[in-house]
Amino acid sequence: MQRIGVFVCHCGSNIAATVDVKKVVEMALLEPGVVHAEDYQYMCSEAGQAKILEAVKEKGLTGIVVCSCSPRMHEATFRKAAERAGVNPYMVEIANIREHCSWIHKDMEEATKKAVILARAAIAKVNLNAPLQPGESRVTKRALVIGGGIAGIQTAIDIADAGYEVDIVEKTPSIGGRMSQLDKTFPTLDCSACILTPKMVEASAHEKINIYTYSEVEKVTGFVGDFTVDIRKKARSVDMNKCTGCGVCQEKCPSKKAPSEFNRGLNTRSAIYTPFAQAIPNVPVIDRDACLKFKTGKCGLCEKVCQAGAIDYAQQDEIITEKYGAIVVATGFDTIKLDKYDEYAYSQSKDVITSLELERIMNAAGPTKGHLERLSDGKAPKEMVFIQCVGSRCADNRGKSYCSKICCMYTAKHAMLIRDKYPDVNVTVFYIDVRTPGKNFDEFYRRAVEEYGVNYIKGQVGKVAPLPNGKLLVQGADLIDNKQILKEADMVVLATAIEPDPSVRKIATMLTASIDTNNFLTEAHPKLRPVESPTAGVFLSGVCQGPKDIPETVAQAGAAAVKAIGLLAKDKLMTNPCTAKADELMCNGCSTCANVCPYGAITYEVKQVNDHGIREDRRIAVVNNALCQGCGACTVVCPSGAMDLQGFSNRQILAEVDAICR
Amino acid sequence: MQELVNRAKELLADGTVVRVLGWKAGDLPYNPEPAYFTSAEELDNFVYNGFCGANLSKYMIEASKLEGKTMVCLKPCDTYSFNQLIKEHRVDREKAYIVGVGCKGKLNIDKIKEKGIKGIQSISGAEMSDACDTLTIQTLYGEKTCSYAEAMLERCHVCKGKEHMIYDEIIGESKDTKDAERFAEVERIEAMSPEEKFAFFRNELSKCIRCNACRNVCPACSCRKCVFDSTKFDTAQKANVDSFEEKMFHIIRAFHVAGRCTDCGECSRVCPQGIPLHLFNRKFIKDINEFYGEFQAGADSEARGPLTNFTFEDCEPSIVTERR
Amino acid sequence: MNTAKKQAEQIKEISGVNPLKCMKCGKCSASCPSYNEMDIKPHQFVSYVVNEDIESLVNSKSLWKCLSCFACVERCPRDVKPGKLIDAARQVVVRQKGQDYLSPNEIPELLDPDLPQQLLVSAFRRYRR
Amino acid sequence: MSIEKEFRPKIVAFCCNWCSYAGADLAGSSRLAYPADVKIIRVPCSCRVNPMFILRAFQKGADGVIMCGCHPGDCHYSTGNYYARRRMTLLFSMLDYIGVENGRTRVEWVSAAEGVKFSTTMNEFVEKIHSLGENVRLEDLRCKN
Repeated sequence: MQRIGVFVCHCGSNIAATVDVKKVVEMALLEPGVVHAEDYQYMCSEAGQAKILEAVKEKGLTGIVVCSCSPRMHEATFRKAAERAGVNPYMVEIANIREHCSWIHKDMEEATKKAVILARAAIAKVNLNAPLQPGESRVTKRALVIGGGIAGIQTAIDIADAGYEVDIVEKTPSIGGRMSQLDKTFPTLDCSACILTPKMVEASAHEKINIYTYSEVEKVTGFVGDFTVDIRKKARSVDMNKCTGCGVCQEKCPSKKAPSEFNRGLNTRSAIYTPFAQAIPNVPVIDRDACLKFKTGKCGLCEKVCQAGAIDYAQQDEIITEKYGAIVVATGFDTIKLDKYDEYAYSQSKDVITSLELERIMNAAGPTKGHLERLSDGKAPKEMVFIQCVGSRCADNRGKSYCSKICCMYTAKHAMLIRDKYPDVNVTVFYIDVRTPGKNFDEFYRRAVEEYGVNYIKGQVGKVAPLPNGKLLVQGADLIDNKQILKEADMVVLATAIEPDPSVRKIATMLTASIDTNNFLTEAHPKLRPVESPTAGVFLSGVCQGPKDIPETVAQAGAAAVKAIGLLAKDKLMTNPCTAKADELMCNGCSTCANVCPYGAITYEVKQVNDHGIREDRRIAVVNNALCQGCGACTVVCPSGAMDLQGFSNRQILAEVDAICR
Repeated sequence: MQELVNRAKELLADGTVVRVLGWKAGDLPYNPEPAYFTSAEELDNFVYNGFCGANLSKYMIEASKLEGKTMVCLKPCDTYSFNQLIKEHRVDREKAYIVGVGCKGKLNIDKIKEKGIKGIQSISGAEMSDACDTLTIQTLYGEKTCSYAEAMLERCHVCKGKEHMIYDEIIGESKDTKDAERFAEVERIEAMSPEEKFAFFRNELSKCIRCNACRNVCPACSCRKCVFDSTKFDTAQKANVDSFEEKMFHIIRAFHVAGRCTDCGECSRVCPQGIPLHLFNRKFIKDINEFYGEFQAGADSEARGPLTNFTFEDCEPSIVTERR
Repeated sequence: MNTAKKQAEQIKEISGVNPLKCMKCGKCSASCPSYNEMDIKPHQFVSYVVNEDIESLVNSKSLWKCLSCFACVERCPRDVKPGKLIDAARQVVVRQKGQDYLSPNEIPELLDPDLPQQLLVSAFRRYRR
Repeated sequence: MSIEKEFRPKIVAFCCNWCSYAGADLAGSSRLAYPADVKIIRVPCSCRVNPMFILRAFQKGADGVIMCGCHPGDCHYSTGNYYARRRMTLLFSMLDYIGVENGRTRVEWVSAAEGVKFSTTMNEFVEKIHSLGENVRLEDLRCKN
């Protein structure tokens, strides 16, 4: 029989205001095995934990039940306290009487009743708990960063600077990401390329960083400290070692009709291309869908002009398998498709553009060489209208429910840059709210209004209609003046909502990292563990976790790096002892459990067993504790119940069921 | 049958096998029982006729542990069970010499008795060499006749086919006996109202005496220790004390063999209370076929069972409500 | 419950709209073809319902200036749909008058949700004397 | 004088640790109320839920059992909920077949971010159980006190 101590937390008034904690203590004392019960203001505090130590000492407790907040919050705290008191940490169970009780129920009597039942279930479980010892597993001292944008680059540099090997996997031909497409950055207006390229160079030159561009993660197996990853290096058709980056092939390439991804399709590129001039690596790839050689078999011009002999049409995709201790996801974002927003005429007029397209237009290396002009006729615009929140903050199924966060600031930036460079252009911004939290952010926005004379109108635009004269009729409302506004504009810029890059879904599935309804990766805790995924060993960097601007992205990238370094610095990891275990005498050796194990943790051995005097050789399931993650899939398919999960055994769960239904 | 006995003697003589697993005559004309034979003399008691319904594949679990090979007689439907046991590493293919025996449908003595035929002394017309059309029964009250088909086990009316799924050689002729729809009875129950269903099963299951015959005969229920005898689930008990336990036992029994049950029908055959236990197994089979595609357990010894498999597009559990 | 509150609840129920979802973006007013004819603008409708000032709403010109073109319903990013609120307000007015050819009591408050509200309003208009 | 006792259903919810339990926590921290009749049992994964647990709950007098797991494709253990989905489909179908009202069992996929869904699901489920009334068909009468 266990000697169980029950500790009921008030959590200030969080629990005590709706749950009669004294009553819970009183009722707990009636349960079998309970030799001690008390309540305290804050069990998680130093003084609260001391209560546990004291009670263990005085009453010789073998099991501990803490009635408090979610085990996801403080289970680890109380396990450590138990350990300090000399009780096996796995002899602790938490009854969640805050999130699952006091916070959702208003009636004191009802909530107290429920808290008593939850405590009872935890006590029933602890009665059947057994001490467990964690095992150890090794840590591969190498990190993988998925995505080579500013987030991925910064994370990789920070991890590499700490002395660990880092691989970056980037699906496009160059690292740089979205930031390389930007012209200037807020709120300082410095040139994006000028601050990004040195980082790109630093990453590529770093002896600890290895970059796989034009590559994708294909398969991930293993677990924290010991991931095995297959990386598909897509055929570049150019030998990375031979190419000198002279660019002659791109000049001579006769197929120049492919839309430029880098310029958001606003102009075209050659079939053999580097996305932009400062690309790293400065080695082109052949777009096999656009290349005449691949499409028709004729041409081969690039091979002829390449003095280095780097062109290799026969190149195949290559799969590289590598082991990693930590994985950082930095897959970034894209803008949403606007096909559901017909009212803004994006598909009808070339002069309705997204903000990211405007970045390319404003950029000296862009499709218009940095001249602000209408894409329809090349004329300089006189009236420009910016529309905010296109697809953001939508409760309908057309857009995204969240605020994209960066649009208010970049629109102020665009407006300011245009007014600065082209003072005769009128700029009108239709906004719902202007959101500028951040250092020097509101000052920046106010400068756009006060110094640059940008016309901000509170009110969303209802419709943009192309006019026969080539202009765009913008129909909006000014909610302050209570007027409807009809404005003829030359160009309309849509602050299009951003969404996680679509590739993230596949990656999240491979990593078994959870994802929310908007495809943003979920963090382990929204406040306290914002850069960790709930999946151990997987960290989040940049917009894949939620909308962010550059400074935030860089800060989070560094934080993710620190978390990864913290993991890589360990020589061994303690493994979860809540693993499956087969009862040798009951195991049929039928292999059913091995069929459903996602980790290949179950193997079979022929063992001699002594089954109540009958000695015979039997085929028996053996669980590898380093591989087993404790999901329990095997336990349910096992017909005899030989396979059981330590910490969540059949009898423990049944005891909880019984306690709840009692 | 003589061919079978002769072959068994040969195999014993040339040392291919050290024992034969078949049937020997019982104390009544209609209750032959499974038996091992290790010599030519013993084989004189060997029988194989219409009453040899017992599925011998489960005996091979123990036989696999013995020295030397065992010749085992398997009817077509028994071979499914044998394949399933190979898949689960419960029998050793190398330890078995499988003689696929022909089958003209197996008989249910209760059906004969239901016709008011009593005081049975001998029955003819059920040997493998017979046409198996009509049974001639000598009773204390004179000679009676009975149609063979009418006396067949339920499972033979919905026979999976007379092809052996695994064998070393085949002896004897088979005859197609399928003349009914396998799922007709399940469908009839599905169409009932919840109250009728409940009443139907309560009535059937209330007969259960928890003798465990269904479990012990089932070639899929081959656990060394059954969950119902184990302390791991707090379920160890012998008799049903409450109607709940009958349901619990039979649902879990059927669930544990779901996707592994070959529908051999042994459970219903041996139930002393005549409970149509196959209706549970067949419901699972029907659902599996409908939800996850046709699956016949034991058709081979490799394929993954439906409950240890999945597709991304599987139906949601709410389908149970939706299709009503 | 006072009359104003009751009416506000009634409007919410008939329209199936939760006015608290409004983020005051004004896209409704920006889309409205009758905007200049209206004394209470479409985006203001929402706050009149929230503030339970149904009196002013039903006495406004706007109530009968709305064309039920549903541009605001289509484009509202928050599913607030001022057009439906206006329609609901009209129904409330019509029911209050109590002297219609078609007695409002014969009509349940919640009709077939697929039935366009404007159909109902036109029915009231047509059969009213 | 006898007062009709108000029916307070006993409802057991099995929640996987990674998604649904976290979703329930979020419902809690967002103060999204649902009836106190629901009691949650934490399991590592929906695939840990043995049909035996569900029958046992009914045996001991539960009026409804709901299992929540990560959305298919998002299982922390990558495949657990797919197996659980098949298992529960078959079990629920069997319970329906023997005449147990099929509203008493339910599976819902609730992610860690879906506190609202958790709460609405539980509210719906409790309401459904109220409409079905007490579980008399699967209860073990000896467990009645």
